[in-house]
Amino acid sequence: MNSPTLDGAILTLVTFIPLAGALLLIVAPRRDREIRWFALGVSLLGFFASLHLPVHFARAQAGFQYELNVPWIPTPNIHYHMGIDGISMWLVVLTTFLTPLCVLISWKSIHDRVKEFFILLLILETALIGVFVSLDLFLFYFFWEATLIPMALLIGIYGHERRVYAAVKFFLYTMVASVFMLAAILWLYAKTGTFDFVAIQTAIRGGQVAGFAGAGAWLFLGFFVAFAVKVPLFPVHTWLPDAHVEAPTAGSVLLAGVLLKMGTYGMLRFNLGLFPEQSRTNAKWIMVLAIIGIIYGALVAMVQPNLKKLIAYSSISHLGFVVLGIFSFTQAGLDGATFVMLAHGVSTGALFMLAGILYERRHTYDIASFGGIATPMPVYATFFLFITLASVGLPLLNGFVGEFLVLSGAFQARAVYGALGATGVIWSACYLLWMYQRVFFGKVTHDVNLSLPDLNGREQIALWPTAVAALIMGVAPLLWLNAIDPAVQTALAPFVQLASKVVGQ
Amino acid sequence: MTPSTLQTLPQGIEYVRILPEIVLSAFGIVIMLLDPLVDQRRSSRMLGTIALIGSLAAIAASQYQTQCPPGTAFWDMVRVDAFSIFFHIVVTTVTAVVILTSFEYMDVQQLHAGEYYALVLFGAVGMCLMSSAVELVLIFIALEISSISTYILAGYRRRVAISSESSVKYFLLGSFATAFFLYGVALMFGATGSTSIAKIGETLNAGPVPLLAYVAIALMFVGLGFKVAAAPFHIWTPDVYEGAPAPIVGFMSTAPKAAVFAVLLRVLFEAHAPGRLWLIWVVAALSMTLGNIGALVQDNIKRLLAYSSIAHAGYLLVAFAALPSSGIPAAMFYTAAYAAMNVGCFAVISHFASAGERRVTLEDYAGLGRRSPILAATLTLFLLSLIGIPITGGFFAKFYVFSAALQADLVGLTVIGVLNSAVGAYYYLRVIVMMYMREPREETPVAPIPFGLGAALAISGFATLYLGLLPGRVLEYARSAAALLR
Amino acid sequence: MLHLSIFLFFGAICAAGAVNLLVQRHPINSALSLIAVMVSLAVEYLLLGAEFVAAVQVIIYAGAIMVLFVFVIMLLNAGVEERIEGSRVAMILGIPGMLVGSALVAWVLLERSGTSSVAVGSLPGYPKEIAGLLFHDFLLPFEVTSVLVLIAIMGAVVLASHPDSETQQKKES
Amino acid sequence: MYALISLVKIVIALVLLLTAVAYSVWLERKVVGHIQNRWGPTRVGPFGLLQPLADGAKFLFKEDLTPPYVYKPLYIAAPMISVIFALTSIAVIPIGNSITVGGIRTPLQIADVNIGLLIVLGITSMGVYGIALAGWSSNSKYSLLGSLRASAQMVSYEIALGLSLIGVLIMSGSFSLREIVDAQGGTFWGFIPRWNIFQGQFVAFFIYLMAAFAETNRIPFDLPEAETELVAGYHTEYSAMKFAMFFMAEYANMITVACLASLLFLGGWHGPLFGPAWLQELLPIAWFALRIFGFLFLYIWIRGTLPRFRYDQLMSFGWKFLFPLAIANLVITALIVALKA
Amino acid sequence: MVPLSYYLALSGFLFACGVTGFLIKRNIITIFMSIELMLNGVNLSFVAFAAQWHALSGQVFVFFVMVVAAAEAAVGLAIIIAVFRTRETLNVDRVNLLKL
Repeated sequence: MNSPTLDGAILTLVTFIPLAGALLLIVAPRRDREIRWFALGVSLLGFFASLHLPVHFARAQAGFQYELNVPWIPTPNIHYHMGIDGISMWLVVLTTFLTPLCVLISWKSIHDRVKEFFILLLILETALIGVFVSLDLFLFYFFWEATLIPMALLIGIYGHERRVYAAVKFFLYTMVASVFMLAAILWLYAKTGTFDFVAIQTAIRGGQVAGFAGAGAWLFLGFFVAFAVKVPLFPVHTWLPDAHVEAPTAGSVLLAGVLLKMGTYGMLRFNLGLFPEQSRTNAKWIMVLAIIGIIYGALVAMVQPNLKKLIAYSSISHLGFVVLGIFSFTQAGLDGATFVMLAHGVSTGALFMLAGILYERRHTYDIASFGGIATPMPVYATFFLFITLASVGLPLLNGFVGEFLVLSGAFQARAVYGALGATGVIWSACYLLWMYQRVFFGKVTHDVNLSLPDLNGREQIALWPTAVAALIMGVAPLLWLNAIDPAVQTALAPFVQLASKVVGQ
Repeated sequence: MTPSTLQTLPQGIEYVRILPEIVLSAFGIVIMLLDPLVDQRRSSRMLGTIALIGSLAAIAASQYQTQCPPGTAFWDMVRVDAFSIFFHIVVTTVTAVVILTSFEYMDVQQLHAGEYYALVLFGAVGMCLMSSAVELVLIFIALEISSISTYILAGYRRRVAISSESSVKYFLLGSFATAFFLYGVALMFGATGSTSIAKIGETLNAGPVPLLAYVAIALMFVGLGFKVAAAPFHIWTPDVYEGAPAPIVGFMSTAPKAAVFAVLLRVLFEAHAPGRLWLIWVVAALSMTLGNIGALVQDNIKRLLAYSSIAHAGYLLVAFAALPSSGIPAAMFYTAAYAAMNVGCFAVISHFASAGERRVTLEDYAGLGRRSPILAATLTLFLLSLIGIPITGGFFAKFYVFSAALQADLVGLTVIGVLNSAVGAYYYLRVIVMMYMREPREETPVAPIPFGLGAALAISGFATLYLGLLPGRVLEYARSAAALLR
Repeated sequence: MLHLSIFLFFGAICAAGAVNLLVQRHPINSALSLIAVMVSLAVEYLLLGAEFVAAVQVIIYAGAIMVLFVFVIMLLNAGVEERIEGSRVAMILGIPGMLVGSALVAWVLLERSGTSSVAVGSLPGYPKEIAGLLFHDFLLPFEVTSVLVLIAIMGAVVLASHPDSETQQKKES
Repeated sequence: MYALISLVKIVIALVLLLTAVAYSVWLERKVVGHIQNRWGPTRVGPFGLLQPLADGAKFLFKEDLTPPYVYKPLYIAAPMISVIFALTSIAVIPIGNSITVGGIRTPLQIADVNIGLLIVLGITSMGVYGIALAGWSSNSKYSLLGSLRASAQMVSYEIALGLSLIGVLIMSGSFSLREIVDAQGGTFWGFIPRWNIFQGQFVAFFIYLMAAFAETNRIPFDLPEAETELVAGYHTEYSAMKFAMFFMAEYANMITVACLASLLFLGGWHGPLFGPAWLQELLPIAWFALRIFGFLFLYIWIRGTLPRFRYDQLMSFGWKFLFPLAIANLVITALIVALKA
Repeated sequence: MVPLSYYLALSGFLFACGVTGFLIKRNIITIFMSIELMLNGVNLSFVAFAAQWHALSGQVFVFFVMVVAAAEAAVGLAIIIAVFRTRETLNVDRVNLLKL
C-alpha cells in the first residue's frame, strides 16, 4: 500500500488529469502537431496514473477503496464522494486505456479544428471516469450528464454526413431518459436528506425511507429507463446505430467501449444496489428484453450493408448479454456481465478503430465496396481477424470468458433464458465471420482497393495494445475476476437474503 | 386612521435602507443633466460610463446594506433584510451587465444615449424598490416605474416599425395587467382594511378568510403573472422580445422578473395568501408546457428565448407551490441563475445581431463556432445552463426547485417539469447544433468583441459557472433570507 | 333617499358612459363618454365624502389625461374603427361573456362579503388630513412617484419626437 | 329656504356675469379704440352704451349656418360645452363677504365649499374640450390647427398656472377661496395691505398673469385664433349664436380669471370701510368690482399695445421660463414658511 | 344611505366594461381608454372601501393611481404616436409585423 495521501487523492487525480489537460489546451496556441502530442501525453499520463489502482487494490476485500469523502455543497447535502470497488476499477482502467488509442487513431483523420477535438475528447474522458468513481448520487448524475455534451459535439462536429441528426438524436434520447433518473434521485434526496450512495443504501435496507414501499417500483423504473437507453436495451436502442455510423472513429470507440457501459454499470450499481426487491420483481421482463436484444441485434447486424452499423448492432447484441447476466442475480452471471463489459470495450473498440482505418483509406463503410482486402492489406486483415474472433467469443480470447459466465448464470436463473441467450453466440459468429469473409476474402472487386496501403506504424501502435489485452483477458481472466468477485458478492448479498426469505416461507 | 404628526422625520438608517434606489436615481438624474452638455458624438461612451459607475455604486450600496441591521423604513413602507438585499444585488448586477452590453449597441444602432441609460437606471430603481417594498401601493408604484421604463426602452428604436409595435403591445398588455393587479390590491384593502403586507398577513391569519381575499389574490396573481410572462398570460412575450432592442430584452427578461418574483414571494408567503397552491400548480404546469412547445417551432432566436423565458417562469413557479422552507430559497436561487444565463444570452445576441438587428434567425447562427469561437462558446454555456446541464447554474436552479417540489410531495408537478426540461433541451440544442455543426450560407465576418461586451460576458459567464460549481453560499444566503420571510 | 337617488342617477350615467365607450365606433365619442364617466365618478366620490379626491379626479383625469387623449385623437385624425372578421367574433363572444360573468361575480361576492351601507360624507377627506397621510405615512411612495413622472416625461419626449430630428442633431454637432 | 336662496343667488350671479361679459366687450372696444386714437362704438346709445344689446340682437337674428362635412353632434355641442363650463365656474367664487338681506345672513357666493379653488381649476380645465372639439368637428384645417394650438397651449400653461397658485395655498393653508381672502385681511405697519402680492407672492402673481393670458387665448398669446394665419382658429366655421357662445365663453373666462386674481393675490374684497352700516355691507363688493375692472383694463391695455408671439416662442416661454420660475417660487415660499414656523 | 355593495358593484361593472373594451375594441386609443376605465373602476372601490374601514389611506391611494395613470397616458400616447408614424394606422389588427 502506498501512502494514504496518495490513496485518497488518486481517484481525483485520475479523474481530473484529462480535464487539466483540456484546460491547458484551451489556452494553447493552435498548433495541431503539438496539440496531438500533448493530448497523447496527457491521456497516457492518465492511463499510467490509473494503473496505480489495480496494482494497489486490495483484491480480496469487499467494499469501496480509495475512498475520498469531503463535503462539497452544504445545501443540498452534496459530498465529493469517490471510491471504487472491483467492478468500477476495471471500467476506469478501460477508459484510460482506450483514450490514448483514440488519440492515436484520430491523429490524421481529424485535421480540422484539431484543438477543439482533443479538448472535447479529454473532457469526455474526465466525465466518463467520474461516472464510474462517484459514490455520491449527485456527483454521479453530474458526471453522467457531463458526458453528453462532449460526446454530442464530437459526433455533431466531426462526424459524417448525417452527423447533426445523429448528434441531436443521441442527445435527446439520453437527456430525456436521464431526466427520469434525476427525478428519482431527487425523490430519494427529499426523503433521506443525503445523496450518499452508501447512506441511502443503508437507509433503504433498514426500511427508514418513508413511502418507499409505494414509490420503490417507480424509482427503480426511473433509474432503469436512464440506464436502459444508455445500454441500449431493445426498444430504446434506435439512437445507437445512427450515433455510431455518424461518429468519428474515436467517438465510436469511446461510445461503444465506455459510454454504453455506463448504462450497465448503473444497473449493476444502482438498480441492484438500491432496489434489490424491485430488481427481482422486474427481472423477468428485463431479461426477456435482453434476450430480444441479443437476438434482434444479431439478426439486424447480419443484414447490414454498412460495416460500422454492423458493429453497432453487434454492440446491442453484446450488451444484451451484460443485462442478461446482471439480472440473473447469480455470481457467475454478474461476474460474466462485468467481464463482458470489459471485453466488449476492448474488442469492439478495436473493431471500430479498424473500421475507421478502412474509412480513412476509402471514405466509405459500405461492405459491398470492399472485398479481397486481405490481399493489399495483410497485416490489417490479421488484426481484424484476431479481433473478430475475440468478439465472436473464441475460447482463450476475451469474449469467451464473459459470455460463458453469463450464459451459465442465465442457466442457473432459468434454463430457457440460458438456451435462448446461447443462440446469440452462434448468431454473432455468423454475422461477424460472414462480414469478414465478404470484406477480406475473395477477389479484389474494386480496383481502388488494390492500392490501399497497409497499416502504418502509428496504427499498429494503436492496435497492438487491444490485441494484447484481448489475449491476456482470454488466457488469464482471473487477474480481473479476483477483483470483481468480492464486489459482485457484496452486490448479491441482499439477493441471497431475499432468496433465503423465500425459501424460509 | 389619524394622520401622524408631521414633526417626526425618517431616521438616518432609514435612508440607508433605500440607498441603492437613491444612488441609482441620483446617477440617472446626473446623466439626464449631462446629456445636453456633452458632445453628441462622444456622449454614448461617456454617459454609459457614468451609468456603469452608477450601477456599480448601487451594487456597493446593496452590499453596504448587509452591514446594517435589517429593519423597516419610512413607516413600514420598505423592509430591508437579507431577502431584499439578495434581489437588490441581482437587479443591480443585471443592470451593470446590461449597461456594459449597451456600449457597443448604442454606437452601432446610432441611438441617443442620454435617455437610454437614464431609463435603465430609473427602471432599476423601480425593481429594487419592488423587492424591498412591503406595502402594496408602493409595490404598485415601483412596478409601474419598472414597467413604464421598459415600455419606453422596448420602443427605443423608433425608426423601426417592429420596435414601436413591440412597445405598443407591451404597453397595452402591461397596463392591462397592472389594472388587474391594482384591482386585486383594492379588494385586498377591502378584505383586510390594510395594504401593508404584514398587517394583511395578521388579519388573514387571525380569522376566517373572507371570500374577497381569494378574489384579490387571484387578481393580483393575474397581474403579476402577466409581468413574469407566466401562461396563460404570456402571449405578449414573443412579440415584445422580437421587436425590442436586444440588450433591453436581456434587461426586461431578467431584472423586472426577478423583482416581480420577489413581490410574489412576499405576497404569497408573507401575507399567507389563501388558496395559492392549486392556482400556482396550474399556472406553473401551463407555463412550462406552453413555453416549451412554443419554442420548438421558432426560427427567430429572440422569439425562441421568449418562449424559453415563459417556460422558465413556469419552472420558477413550481418552487412557489412547494413548502416555504425549501421553496423560497429555491425560487431565489433560480432567479439569480436565470438572470445570469439569460442576460448573458442576450448579450451575445445583441453583439451578433449587429446594426439593425438583422441576424436573429437561427440560420444566421450557422457556423458561429468557427467564425467567433468565444462568442459561440459563451452562448453555448448559457444555453446549456438554460437546458439545465450540470456545472452550470441552471442545473442547480432546476435541481433545487424540483427537490423542493418533491419535498412537498408535488410528484405530478415535478414529473411535468422534468419532462418539460427534457423537451426544452431540444430547441436550445438546435442553436448549439447550428453554431457548431452547420456551415454558414455566407461568410459574413463577426465584429471583434469589444471590451464592454467582453466584460458583460465574463460576468454573466462567471456567475453561471459559479452558481453551477459552488452554489452553496448563495443557497445558504437565500435560505437565511427565506427564514426571515416566514 | 336623496343620497340614493343621486347615487343612482350618476351611477346610471357612469354605467351608460362605460357601455357607450364600448359601443361607439369613433374614438372621439368613446373619449367623450369616458369623460362623462369620470365626471360622474367625481360626484360619486363627493357622495362618499372624498371631496378632495373628487376635485382631483376632475382636474387630473378629466382635465389633463383625457385632454391628452382627445388631443392625440385630433392630432392623428383617427378615423372610425374598422371592423375585421376577427373583431366581430370577439364582439359576439366578448361582450356578453365578460359583462355577465364579471358583473355576476362582483355582485355575488359583494353581497356575500357582508358590507354595511355608508352615509353621505361618512369619511370626509379634508385636504389637510390627506396631506398629513401623504407627506408622512406615504412619504416614500410620494417621493417615488417623482421618479415615475420623470420617466414618463422623458419617455414621452423620446418616443414622440420625430426620429429624424435625432440624426440631424448628430450630423450638426 | 336654503334652496330658494341658492336659486336667487344663481339667478343674480348669472345676470351679473352676463352683463359683465357684455359690457367688457364694450369696454374693450372702447379702450382699444382710444388707444388706437379712435372713438370705438358711439352710435348706439350714449357713448355706445347700448352697443352690446345691439350686438346680441344681431347674433340672435343671424342665420345659423351649419357647414357641410362637419361632425354634427360635436359641432353643435362644442360651443355649448365652452359656455357652460365658463359660466359654472362662477358658482364657487365669492364676490364679497356675507350680506344680510331681510334678516337672513348669507355669503355672497352660490356654493361655499372648502375646496373652492380646486373646483374652479377643475372646471376651467374642462373648458379646453369645447375648443378642441370645435376645431376637430369643424372638419376644416384652420379650425383643426387652431384647436390643436389652443389645447396644447392651454394644457401647457395650466401647469404654470396651477403651480403659481400653490404659493398662495401655502400662505393661507386652505383651498377655500373665502379663507384665502380672510387670510389677507389687515395691514403691515398700518398702511401696506396684507395682500398676498405684498407677502412675497409677487412672482407668483406675475406667473399667474402670464398663464391667465395664455389660458384665455388673449393677446399676446392668441395664437389659436390668429387671424393672419388661421382665419379665426377654432371658430372659423361658426356663426351666429354658436359663435356668440364662444365669444361669451372667452369673456366669461376673462372675468373668472380676474376674480381669481383678485381673490388670491389682491386681497379679494378687502378695502377701507366707512360710512353707514348699509354702505359698509356693500363696500366690499365695490372694492372687489374695482379690482376686476382694473384687471380687465390691464387685459385690454396689453391687447392694445403688444404684438403677438410666435408659436414656438409661446411654448418655450411657458415651459422654459414660466414653469421653472413657478417651481422656484414654490420652493422659496415653502422654505420661508417652514423657517418662519 | 346607500349600501356599500352598490358602490362596489358599480366599480366592478366599470372594471368589467374596461376589460371588455380591451378585448373587443380595435383602435389602439380606444383600447387604452378601456384601461383607463378599468383604473377608474378600481379607484371607486378604493374610495368605497376607505369609507367602509374609515381609513383615509384608501383615498390617498387614489392619488397614486391617478399619478400613475397620468404617467401611463403620457407614455402610452407617445408610443401610439410613434406607432402611427411608422405604420400609419391605429388598428391593432393592422399593427401586425409581429405575429401573435
